[in-house]
Amino acid sequence: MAEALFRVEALRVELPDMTRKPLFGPVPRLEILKGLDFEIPRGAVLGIVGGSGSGKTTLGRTLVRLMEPTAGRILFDGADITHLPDAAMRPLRQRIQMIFQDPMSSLNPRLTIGRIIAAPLNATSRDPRVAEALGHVGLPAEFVHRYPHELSGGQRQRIGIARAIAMRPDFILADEIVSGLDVSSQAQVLNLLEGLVRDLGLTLAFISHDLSVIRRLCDRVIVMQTGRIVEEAPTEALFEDPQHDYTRELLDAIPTPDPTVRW
Amino acid sequence: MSAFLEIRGLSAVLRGTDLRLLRSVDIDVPVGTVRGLVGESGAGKSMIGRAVLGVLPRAVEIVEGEILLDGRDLLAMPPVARRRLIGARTAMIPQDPLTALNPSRRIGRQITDRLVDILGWEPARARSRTLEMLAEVRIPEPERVLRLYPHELSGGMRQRILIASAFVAEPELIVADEPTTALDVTVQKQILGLISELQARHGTALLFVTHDLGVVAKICDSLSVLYAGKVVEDTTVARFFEAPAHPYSAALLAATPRHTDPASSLKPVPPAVMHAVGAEIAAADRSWRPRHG
Amino acid sequence: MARIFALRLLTTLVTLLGVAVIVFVVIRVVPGDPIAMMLPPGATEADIARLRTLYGLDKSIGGQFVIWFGNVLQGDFGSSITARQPVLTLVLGRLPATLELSLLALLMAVLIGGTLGVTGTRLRGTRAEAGIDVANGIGLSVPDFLWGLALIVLFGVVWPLFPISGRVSPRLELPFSTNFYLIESILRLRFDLTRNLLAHMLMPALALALPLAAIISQLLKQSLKETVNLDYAVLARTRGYSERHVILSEALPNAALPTLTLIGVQFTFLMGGTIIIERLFSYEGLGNMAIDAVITRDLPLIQGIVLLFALLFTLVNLVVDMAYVLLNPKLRHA
Amino acid sequence: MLDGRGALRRRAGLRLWLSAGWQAVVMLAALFAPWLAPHDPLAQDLMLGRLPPFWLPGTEPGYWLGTDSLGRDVLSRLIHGARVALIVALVAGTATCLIGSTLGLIAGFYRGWTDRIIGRLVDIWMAFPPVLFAILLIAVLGTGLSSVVIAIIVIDWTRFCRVVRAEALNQSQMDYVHSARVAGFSRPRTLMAEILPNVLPVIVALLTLEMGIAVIVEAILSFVNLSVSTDRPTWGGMIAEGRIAIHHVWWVLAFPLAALFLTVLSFAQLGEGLRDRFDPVLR
Repeated sequence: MAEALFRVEALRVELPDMTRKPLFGPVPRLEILKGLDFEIPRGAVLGIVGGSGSGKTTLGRTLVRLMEPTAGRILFDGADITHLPDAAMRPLRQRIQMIFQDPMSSLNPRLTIGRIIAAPLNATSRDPRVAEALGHVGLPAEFVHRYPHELSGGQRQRIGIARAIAMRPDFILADEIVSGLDVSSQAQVLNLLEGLVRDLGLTLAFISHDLSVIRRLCDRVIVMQTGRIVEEAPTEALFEDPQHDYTRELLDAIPTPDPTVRW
Repeated sequence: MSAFLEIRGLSAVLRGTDLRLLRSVDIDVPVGTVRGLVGESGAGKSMIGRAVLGVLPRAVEIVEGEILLDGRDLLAMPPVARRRLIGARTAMIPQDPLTALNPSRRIGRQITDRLVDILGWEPARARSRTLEMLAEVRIPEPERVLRLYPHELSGGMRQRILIASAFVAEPELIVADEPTTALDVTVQKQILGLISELQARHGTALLFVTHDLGVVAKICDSLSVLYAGKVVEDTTVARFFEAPAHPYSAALLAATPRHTDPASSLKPVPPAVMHAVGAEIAAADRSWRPRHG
Repeated sequence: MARIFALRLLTTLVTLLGVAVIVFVVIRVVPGDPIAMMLPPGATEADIARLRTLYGLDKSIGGQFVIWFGNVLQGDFGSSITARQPVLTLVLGRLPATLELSLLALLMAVLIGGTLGVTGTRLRGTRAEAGIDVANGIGLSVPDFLWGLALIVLFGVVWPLFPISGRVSPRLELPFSTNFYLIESILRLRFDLTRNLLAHMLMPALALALPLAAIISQLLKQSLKETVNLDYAVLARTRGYSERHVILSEALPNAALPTLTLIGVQFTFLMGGTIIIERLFSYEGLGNMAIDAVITRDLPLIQGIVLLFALLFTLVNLVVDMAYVLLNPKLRHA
Repeated sequence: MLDGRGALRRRAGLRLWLSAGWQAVVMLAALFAPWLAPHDPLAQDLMLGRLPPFWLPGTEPGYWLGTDSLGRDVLSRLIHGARVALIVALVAGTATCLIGSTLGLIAGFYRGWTDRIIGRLVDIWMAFPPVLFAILLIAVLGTGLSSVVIAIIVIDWTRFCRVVRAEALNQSQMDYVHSARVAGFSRPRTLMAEILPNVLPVIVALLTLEMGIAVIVEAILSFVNLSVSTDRPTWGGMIAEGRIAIHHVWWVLAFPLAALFLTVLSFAQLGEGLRDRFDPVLR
């Protein structure tokens, strides 16, 4: 088996708990991630699922180094990026991209779509790459002159995808990217993402609270509960034969659109 | 037997314009049954629920139609009488348990106040009935919970409080507006189970607003599918999931994720379907003349 | 909750220390020879010598600060050069007049602003609301100084309803034993004096109140309009409560909370405004005294007044912050 | 709703034009005062003292808005007074804005100890009554235009700092800032290219307000005779003279007061108008 694109070893994240800050002395710390080990193979689509408070969003933000781990190691393409300072991280940034949950908040409201997608690109390749990215997500090139608030929710999320793929990354983290969308937009965005992953050979980590979406998109699934991985398995196996109680509970709770299936 | 709630030809516009928000909506909710109201955002599903309860935003103006509660037209009643009737015989389970409880008042008062103020109960009776109801929604230590403030309870617990508060005065109709959208799936299952159980036990008519066809399949008896303020399909749950009649509702069902059958779910809505339903709306608008000119 | 209070008290002390340092720097260090600054017109050689020894100017800057700050902490602000009386006595003698004026203005601002905010919410979406918005806009952009002048022209000259100078008519016999004239006149049931005092205070208080009233009205309306659309307010309506009840009983207690914190800072602005407004209306309060002190270069007096204002401002903010904690159930139990 | 917004836009447009019109009048008066003023603003003539404005009986031709107790022409003094007002508005307003906004942006975006120091400094500043602080500074620095400008900067930078800090803090928690980091932007570039465009509308609104406030502060200082030297006519100085002889020459007070009202209101309206017109989110 080829070397994994991401390797995570004994990853821990703690945050200061400001609600219990004493008048003097150190702030007590809240453990968000309690020692995670997993790999993301090159070209894989990994699903990360869990309820609120499971730590899945923190895990995502730590992978793309928006948050600093307390302990453990993160290896990207063999290089240790666990505590890489911002300046040293910057050259790697274009290989590691992220799509955010709320496109309204993640697209700068006072920049045009063109500038949002082009900003991180260097001047020579800008225009063709922006047009190419918009083409990939099925939006017309005229959209470069629009502002985010002039688009629909589904269109905004496609701009989020275009911005990520314009960088030609190796890896994309998608954090709950369809949870704010209507079912029709959700289906459209997911199909788009599925096609792009296949065509561009991307490696994807897909964070979601919704197992039925994960089932469609992912090869492997990590189930998280209160900062720990309770189960990791290939998608098929996880759905056919869940091992952990919490996984079974999650599967049982999915309201399938079928009144004949007992709930 | 006629339905407890009957909506007949209800149309609404954006105040001061001809822009239609509801398009001749007809909906029945017979006693003891659950009617799902399904659609995507902007379809007007919450607006119908709010119209029934008399809490539409000011920008929405009802221009024609009837909302019959037990045979009496709410829209033809004087405002104060309508408010009293709605307050006495209906209840609402709102979407977001975080904003549905007043943060500066204790839980107990939030449930009992209206029993005393509006329904004229003795305070002691209101209190004992509330405790009974809290036990029915399986809240541990109900005596203690009455003295707490909302922020001291989890989201799931708050939603239980709101359910108890909805059922406490034995209303004949409850409007539930996306009551589990803000919750985790495991909590959602418990809460929906609870709503179903109480609805069946008390024989309440329930109008259940949701965007999730999965939820409809689990707790509704019949459903109305809305698009742009128009009911495009009105049918029973059994028939709908067997074979949806309208192309738009069929497309909606095909777009809904289904883990038991990943390959045939999450289908994008074909543009042809959107065009067809758009044309249907436009045709209906051409033949429509608002009553007040 | 005790933790929040302790933390807040600590920052207040740090602020007050910073205030002392800045007052010291502005008054004692920047002018070069502070004695020259302190000289009233017609000072003698003996005055200069007396002042030099009094302030220990032969010592280092740090040493001078320690001596000065030590005196200040003991309530010794020195003696006024022009009035030849202890600064503390002078300042405390004038404080009641300024407090009465500010509190009356605050009361007027809360009443006007609160009424407009609630009425605007009640009438949301109508022309009346648009009218309130325009009034708020003007109230927000025109400062107290201009309101004061406009009131003088309107109700002092064009349509002379109220006296335009002083705190009370000079010819009246005053039976008061404290300087809280207004409060004492009420307590002594001398309502003729109360009326006379109020007639003098009405215009300056209104000038101070209008900008704050506009801020309260705008913020309260904004937060009420958000609150009346929250689910709990909608629920109250479905339960048969009237719109009036929903606004006053359900929404107001929650919407008032953000307005309250704002009133704290804004009340200190209002008190700062008394300085020029008292001057404008020749009202015998601290502010009028402060301007006289600056013009006559009575440095010890200036110092005393600035420190007193700073103490009042920090106390107001402290009290408001603590009230916020007490009124907010989320923080009360923290 | 769409119609409502259109009406709002038209009304906002009208307000913007009216405000800009008054600003233009003030600016022209300031620039061309020597040519526009019918008389020498300092020329005293006790024979022509206390002349009322043109619509009242007992006027002298050529003295449109009357004269003060010393017989100086009110209109000419008003026109010349625009000079000090305009200089103070532009210089003090802009400088205050630059200093306060820079500190606010840094505090709100970088957080940490810089934020704590700046925040503490703002707290200390807020403990001083601004007018007293300004008067005290002038007393220490001596009168003159530059002292007035310095005093305004020193007392008012906190106004920008507080609001801009809060807005920058608010914006820096938005996902588009995280997204810029994922894209490999450096911190300063994120601040300038991503956050600043979103804070700018607030800064512009504050700047126009501050220009109005600066004019008022100068008028207050003139009123207590602690601004520029007395042989330079100012609106505040005229108001002080008018206040003393209010029952004889109320017009000496009323006209500069009206000018101040219009100036302050037009600056406030200008801010709102500019925002409605140039903010892409509102446009």
